[in-house]
Amino acid sequence: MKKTLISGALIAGATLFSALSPALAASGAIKIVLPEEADLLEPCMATRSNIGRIIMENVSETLTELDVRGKKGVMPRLAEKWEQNADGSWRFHLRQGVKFSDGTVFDAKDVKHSFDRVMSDKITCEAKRYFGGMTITTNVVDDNTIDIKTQPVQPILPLLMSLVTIVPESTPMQFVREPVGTGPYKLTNWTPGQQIVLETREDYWGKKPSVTKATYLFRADPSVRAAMVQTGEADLSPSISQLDATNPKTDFSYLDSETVYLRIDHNIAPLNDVRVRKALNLAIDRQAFLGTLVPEGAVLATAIVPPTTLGWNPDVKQFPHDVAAAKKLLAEAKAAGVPVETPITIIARTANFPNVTEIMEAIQAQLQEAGFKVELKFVEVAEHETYYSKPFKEGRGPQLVAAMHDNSKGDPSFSMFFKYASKGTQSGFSDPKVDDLIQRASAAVGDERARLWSQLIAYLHDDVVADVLLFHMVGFARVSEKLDFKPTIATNSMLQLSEIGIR
Amino acid sequence: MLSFIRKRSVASLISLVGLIVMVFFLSRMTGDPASLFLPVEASAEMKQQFRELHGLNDPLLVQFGRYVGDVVTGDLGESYRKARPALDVVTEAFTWTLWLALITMSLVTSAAIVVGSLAAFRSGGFFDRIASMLSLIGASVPDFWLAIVAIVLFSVNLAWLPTSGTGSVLHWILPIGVLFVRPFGIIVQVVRGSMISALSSAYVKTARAKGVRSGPIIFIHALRNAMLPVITVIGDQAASLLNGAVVVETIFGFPGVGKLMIDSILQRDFNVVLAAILVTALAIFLMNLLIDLCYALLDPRIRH
Amino acid sequence: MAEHLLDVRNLSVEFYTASGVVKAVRNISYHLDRGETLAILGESGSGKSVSSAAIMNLIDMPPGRITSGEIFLDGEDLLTMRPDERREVNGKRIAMIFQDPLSHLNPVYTVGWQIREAMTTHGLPKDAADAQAIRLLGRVGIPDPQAAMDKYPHQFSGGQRQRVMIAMALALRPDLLIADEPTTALDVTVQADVLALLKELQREIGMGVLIITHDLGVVAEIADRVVVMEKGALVESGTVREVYKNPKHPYTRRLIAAAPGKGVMHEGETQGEVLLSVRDVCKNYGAFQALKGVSFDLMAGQTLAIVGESGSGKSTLARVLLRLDEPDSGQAIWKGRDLFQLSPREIYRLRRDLQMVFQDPTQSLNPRMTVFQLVSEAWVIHPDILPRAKWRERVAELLQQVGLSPDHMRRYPHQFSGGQRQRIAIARALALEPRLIICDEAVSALDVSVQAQVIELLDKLRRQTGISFIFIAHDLPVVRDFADQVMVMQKGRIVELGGVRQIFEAPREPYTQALLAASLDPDPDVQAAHRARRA
Amino acid sequence: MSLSSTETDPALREEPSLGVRMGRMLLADKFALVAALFLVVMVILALVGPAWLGEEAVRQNLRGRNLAPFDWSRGWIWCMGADALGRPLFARIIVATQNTLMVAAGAVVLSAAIGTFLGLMAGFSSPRISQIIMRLADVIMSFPSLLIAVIVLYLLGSSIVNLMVVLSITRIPVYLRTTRAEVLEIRERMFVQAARVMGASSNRILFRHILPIVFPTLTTLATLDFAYVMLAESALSFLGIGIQPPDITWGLMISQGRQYLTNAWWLSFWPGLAIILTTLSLNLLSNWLRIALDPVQRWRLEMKEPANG
Repeated sequence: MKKTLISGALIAGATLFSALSPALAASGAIKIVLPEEADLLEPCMATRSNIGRIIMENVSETLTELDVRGKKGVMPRLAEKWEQNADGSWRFHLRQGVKFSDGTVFDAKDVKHSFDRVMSDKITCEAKRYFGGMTITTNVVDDNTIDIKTQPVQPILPLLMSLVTIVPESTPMQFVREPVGTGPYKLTNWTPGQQIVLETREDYWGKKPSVTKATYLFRADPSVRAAMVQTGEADLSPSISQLDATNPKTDFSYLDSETVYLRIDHNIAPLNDVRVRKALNLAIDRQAFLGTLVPEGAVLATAIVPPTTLGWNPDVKQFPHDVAAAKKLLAEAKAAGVPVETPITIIARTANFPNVTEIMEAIQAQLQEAGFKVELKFVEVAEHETYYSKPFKEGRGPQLVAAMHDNSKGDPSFSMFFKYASKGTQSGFSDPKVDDLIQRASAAVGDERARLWSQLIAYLHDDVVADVLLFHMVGFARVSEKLDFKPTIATNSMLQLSEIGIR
Repeated sequence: MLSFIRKRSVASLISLVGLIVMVFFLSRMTGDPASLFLPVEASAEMKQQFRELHGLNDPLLVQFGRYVGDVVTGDLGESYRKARPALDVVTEAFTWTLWLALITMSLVTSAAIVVGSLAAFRSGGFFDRIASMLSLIGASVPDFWLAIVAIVLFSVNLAWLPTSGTGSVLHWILPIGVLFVRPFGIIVQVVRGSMISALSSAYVKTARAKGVRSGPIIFIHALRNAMLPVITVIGDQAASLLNGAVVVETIFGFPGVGKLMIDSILQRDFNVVLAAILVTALAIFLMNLLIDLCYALLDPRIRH
Repeated sequence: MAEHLLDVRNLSVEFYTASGVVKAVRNISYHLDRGETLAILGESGSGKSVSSAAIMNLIDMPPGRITSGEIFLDGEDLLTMRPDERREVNGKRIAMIFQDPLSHLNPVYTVGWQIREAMTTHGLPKDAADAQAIRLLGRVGIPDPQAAMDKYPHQFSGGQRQRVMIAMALALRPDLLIADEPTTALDVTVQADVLALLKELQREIGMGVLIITHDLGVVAEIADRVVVMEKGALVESGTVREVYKNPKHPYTRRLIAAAPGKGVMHEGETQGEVLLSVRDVCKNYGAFQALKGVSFDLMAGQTLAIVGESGSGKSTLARVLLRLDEPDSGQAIWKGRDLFQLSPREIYRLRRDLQMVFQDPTQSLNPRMTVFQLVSEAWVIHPDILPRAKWRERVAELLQQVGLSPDHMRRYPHQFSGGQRQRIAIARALALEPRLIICDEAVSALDVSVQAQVIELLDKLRRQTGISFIFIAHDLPVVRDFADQVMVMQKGRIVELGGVRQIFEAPREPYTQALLAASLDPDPDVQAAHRARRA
Repeated sequence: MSLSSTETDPALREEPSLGVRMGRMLLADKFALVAALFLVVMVILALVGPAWLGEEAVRQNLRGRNLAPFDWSRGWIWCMGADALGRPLFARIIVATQNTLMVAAGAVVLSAAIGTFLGLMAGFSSPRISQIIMRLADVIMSFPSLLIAVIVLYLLGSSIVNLMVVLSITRIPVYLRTTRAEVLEIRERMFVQAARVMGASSNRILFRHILPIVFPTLTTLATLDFAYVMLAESALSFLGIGIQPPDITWGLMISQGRQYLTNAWWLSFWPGLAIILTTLSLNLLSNWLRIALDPVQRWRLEMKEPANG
């Protein structure tokens, strides 16, 4: 890879002046084909993947940025540096000389306004969900300094700041369709249903990217997306089907931060019995899926967050495939009076992820082999939501909800509360120890934080047997040979054009 | 004629109102747009706030009253997801669909009439057998299957045509080609059947007694008489195209109203669904009116 | 041997049908010269139209096939010509007019267009053809020919349509005109005019005319010679007088004997009990007044014939009396009650007394029901008439009464001939044991020989059972041997009402006289006398 | 009337019973004959398929996924290859026959029954009721079928029966309009007048006299609709709101095999072929039926000697 990079630079360099200066790499326009059109280009909705992939850090920037390529953690973006004040609030020192694409100068009042907008009840910004249960006060110290105070104290506020896009103060308290930001690109054309075009800005504060113009196209069908890159109608498709990823020169797999699992509803017998939950885990032959229905590069999951996340616990080992042990546990449970004969329903969403039907059918077969009575039910997105989130229906039977969870933010706090705390909307159980660990970990910093998350992950997996964790999925991207780009775990939610090189 | 149009308009208006009422209430029984607009992790307060903002917390009848009030003033509401007037979203998409339907139906109609007529002229003959067989197969091939095979063949392997999207004339060829197949198969069958009976009618005998050649007998004497049932079927087929060629639009990334409709239905973007239905229903009504005018144009007995 | 204009020699034609190959025409020969009129006389199924279809190349092959023979036109064999040569003959040298001009004219083109096409097809320039078409329309007696050019067939009356057909056929002054039942669907007065026109034009152009008909009257009126066909074979030929006065073949004799209007007339007594008393019945369809105050009495056991041409209101009267249509005003007293005031429940009971036999038995019998079902349906609807166990017996009885075999019970209508079907319809009407049967053109669609039989049957039933009849017809001779009273109608009014003898022997009203004069007599001598009187 | 008297009637012997005639006419049309045989086989498979191959059809084998067809070494059941879970396609197609035909036949019968009934009403009753029914038809016609699908499947849950309901609702107007048009024409016919003169009730006229005449047209329409319904069901599966696993239909199999179109064409090819062949057979049969029931055209099938061409 490195070799091709250099030779690419060589060729590009030869056509220009110098073979050595990276600043003189080729530049030009590219086309990117995405599965789903952005229905809005609202900065405060940029945490939604179909919007974020286009505008996040391209048009709208954030104060901080998470390094997903290296291990540098939270890095400065619009904030140059930050520190925690004595009262627990955070002070951000803003970059100077930054201009919005409408020409106005970026300062602390814009940050305040951006925050107000996110938290406003006049619009429903998605970014607000990361600040659930917090009260936030922003205090403009001077043009380039702002204090942000949260109640309770938020140790990972700098990380959270990578989710809040900054808009100019003049932005109205309603959804906008033409985002104004400080990023390297500005929106120059949006023909709904057809294309979105971003072009570089002359007055961008940072390094000039090599991609001068990016045209986004939208095709729902994965094989069409793959074909488009192959025929040259597009240069990059961040997600194609595993089946189409046959050309090693252009097709790359990448861990895409999506974790597939079966959420267990602990409230209903027989799933309230830990032996049954263990048996479920033991009955599934996860390894058999790899390279067949699930791509080779996928990782067997032991936690709901991917391995790149803080506090991920390498000591937790996934359940082996052991039908005999599963049967034995079931027999024990049955002997103890647990109604293991009750049919369990797996509820899955159609087209949730590639091969979802086949994978669920295979899991159903494997569970049946271990002696479970399992039914399978596929529903569309709206109906799936009613099974997945609280309030759960009264009088329901035992259910396993197949779902996919995405956390590319590097910290488990974006997942753990929702999925496992007693009050979490997708939590299938209530355990005081889990609640306590989540609360303490969320408030902790540094190694302590990592330790507590690790502890929680192990406890959930080994003792509670909270759910049936399956895979950390991989995605496939097709990148035209003229581009220098390698997808990362964040590619699903963010696609920084400035990271794309042209050969 | 004018009173006929007026009568039809009133009848259609009644249907339209019925349609809107049904769609309004039925669609609102199928789930909550808030939980689809917001991520699963969103708090109950956020969902509540979303519903509040869009008036979804009010009783259904109040919501309906407000909707009717808005519609009367020409406001079809705003798309929840796109933060744009629903009508704009729909008309944008509908323009594409309209062109697609128009071009496809013109091609289908002319091709089907020629093939169907020739098949009817020598019914039971070699051409008839081949044409019938091919049109039947065409009518029973799943369109998404055809679409993907066409892309693989014409775009990837032969590189003659772009895979999908819009932009040039070439972009239209594959979607139209795929949409062409099924209505063609059906209309050929109808033309053939209708022409067989027209060709065995008494006035064709008269024409033959006059020494008129086969060409004019088929395409002048018989065809115009045979067109009435054909037009009905053309109308039905065009209506289903106007309602959106969902599958083809999805695969070819064609920004038509079918894709918009299915997306809005799945996302419970009610205002867009209602606007889309309103616009397509209106279009279908106009088309039916046009078809009735065509009847009158073709058949003087209806005119008088 | 001098060459004839048309010479058909040993022609045989077959058709493939459900029950195998039917030899439609077997080895027939005839010829025709310029200026001459030859009639082919035959009843339905005789094959009389097949040879003309062969001449015009109108036989669909398959199912048809010409198995042998030659057809010479001026010495050239039409059957061995190349298709394009053959097409040149049609319309230019041979032209044809048909029985039903409405269906034979293309409904969606103007008549001007259609007449013009007959000429432009054979190379005439468009404007010349137009001028000629207007002249022709004028010649055949269409008022305002210029405006008529832009009208569509449905905008003309039946007689005018046939005139248009004639204009179209004669556009290129053909050598031979084939007329297939040209006047069958027309009113009698119109029929006479059209035949007169044909004759006139024949003289003018000098063409040979081949007329195909089932009507001896038409033959007597127009033809010089006649050939008689039965079941595909030519059984007799000769001059019209010869054949009429001295028929050799038994079939010809039967045909001549069956011609209506030669039996004994009823005396037309007017005494007796009044069964139905109709007073001032009016009926409008929109602006059109179908009935303008009709009043008459019907005696029990008698037959009232209502005669009128199309548009006279005779069928409307029948429908109103049966409450299939509601009258606008008037009374019809039946057993002391006004028919028009009866409730639906009472109408249901009335149906038992008042029955109807329709014009076309092919259409009035449900094609998907067996004869047994058709006849016994009456008892399904009126269950109190007869217990189910006796249905079979009674159906058999009724079938015998109308001259059918009880074995026919399990057959479907299409397996019967037209006359047999009308007998089934009569049996069905009788099943309810009615007191009055209204026959709406009940014999018009039947062959002459069959007409006579059906009328005979009705008369027999009347004598045996005392049922009264209202017998509707468009032609006077048909009712002559059957009616007691005759009522002549025109444009919704009664023109004349009287005993049958009075109407036929001493008609008072000019319209009645005109109707009688227009009726064609099968005797060529009588008909010649008629013609002389008209001229 | 005794049977023997029937046999002695010569005219009756000339015209054999309807069944025999239909049989003969079927033999005369080779295409229709093959089509009829194919459909009979399909119906038999639909009846016995699940019992016969039900187990084989669900036995998974992840190691043998997407096995290519015509590999005879593994046994006849693998002749069409295997799907993405290594299940034999041959067995799955046969097992899916039942659901497929049930959904299609159910939807067609349901829509035909309701549509015909409403059409009879609209054609025969008062203008007011007729207007109401026709407006209802308009509403259904402009109601996007996908929305109906989502509403019904959301409110009633996804099942084969509900899918039948969805597909049939969308097809009702076709039958309704056709029936009404025919009724308007037939009610003016003489034999209907004749029945009225006899005092027959409206119900009797409608169901005993008019319906049997409309029936052949409806049969033709229904056969053609069969194909439409199968494809519509497939399209619904493609959009994720149709039949869902573990139930299987041909339509679902095609839509599942779609993504393998370039690597393993057989996944969607065989079920596609099954749909095409069934449709084709139905069409051929309905063309034949139309001719067989039409006295004007019937000679084509009853010719003793075959004509040229």
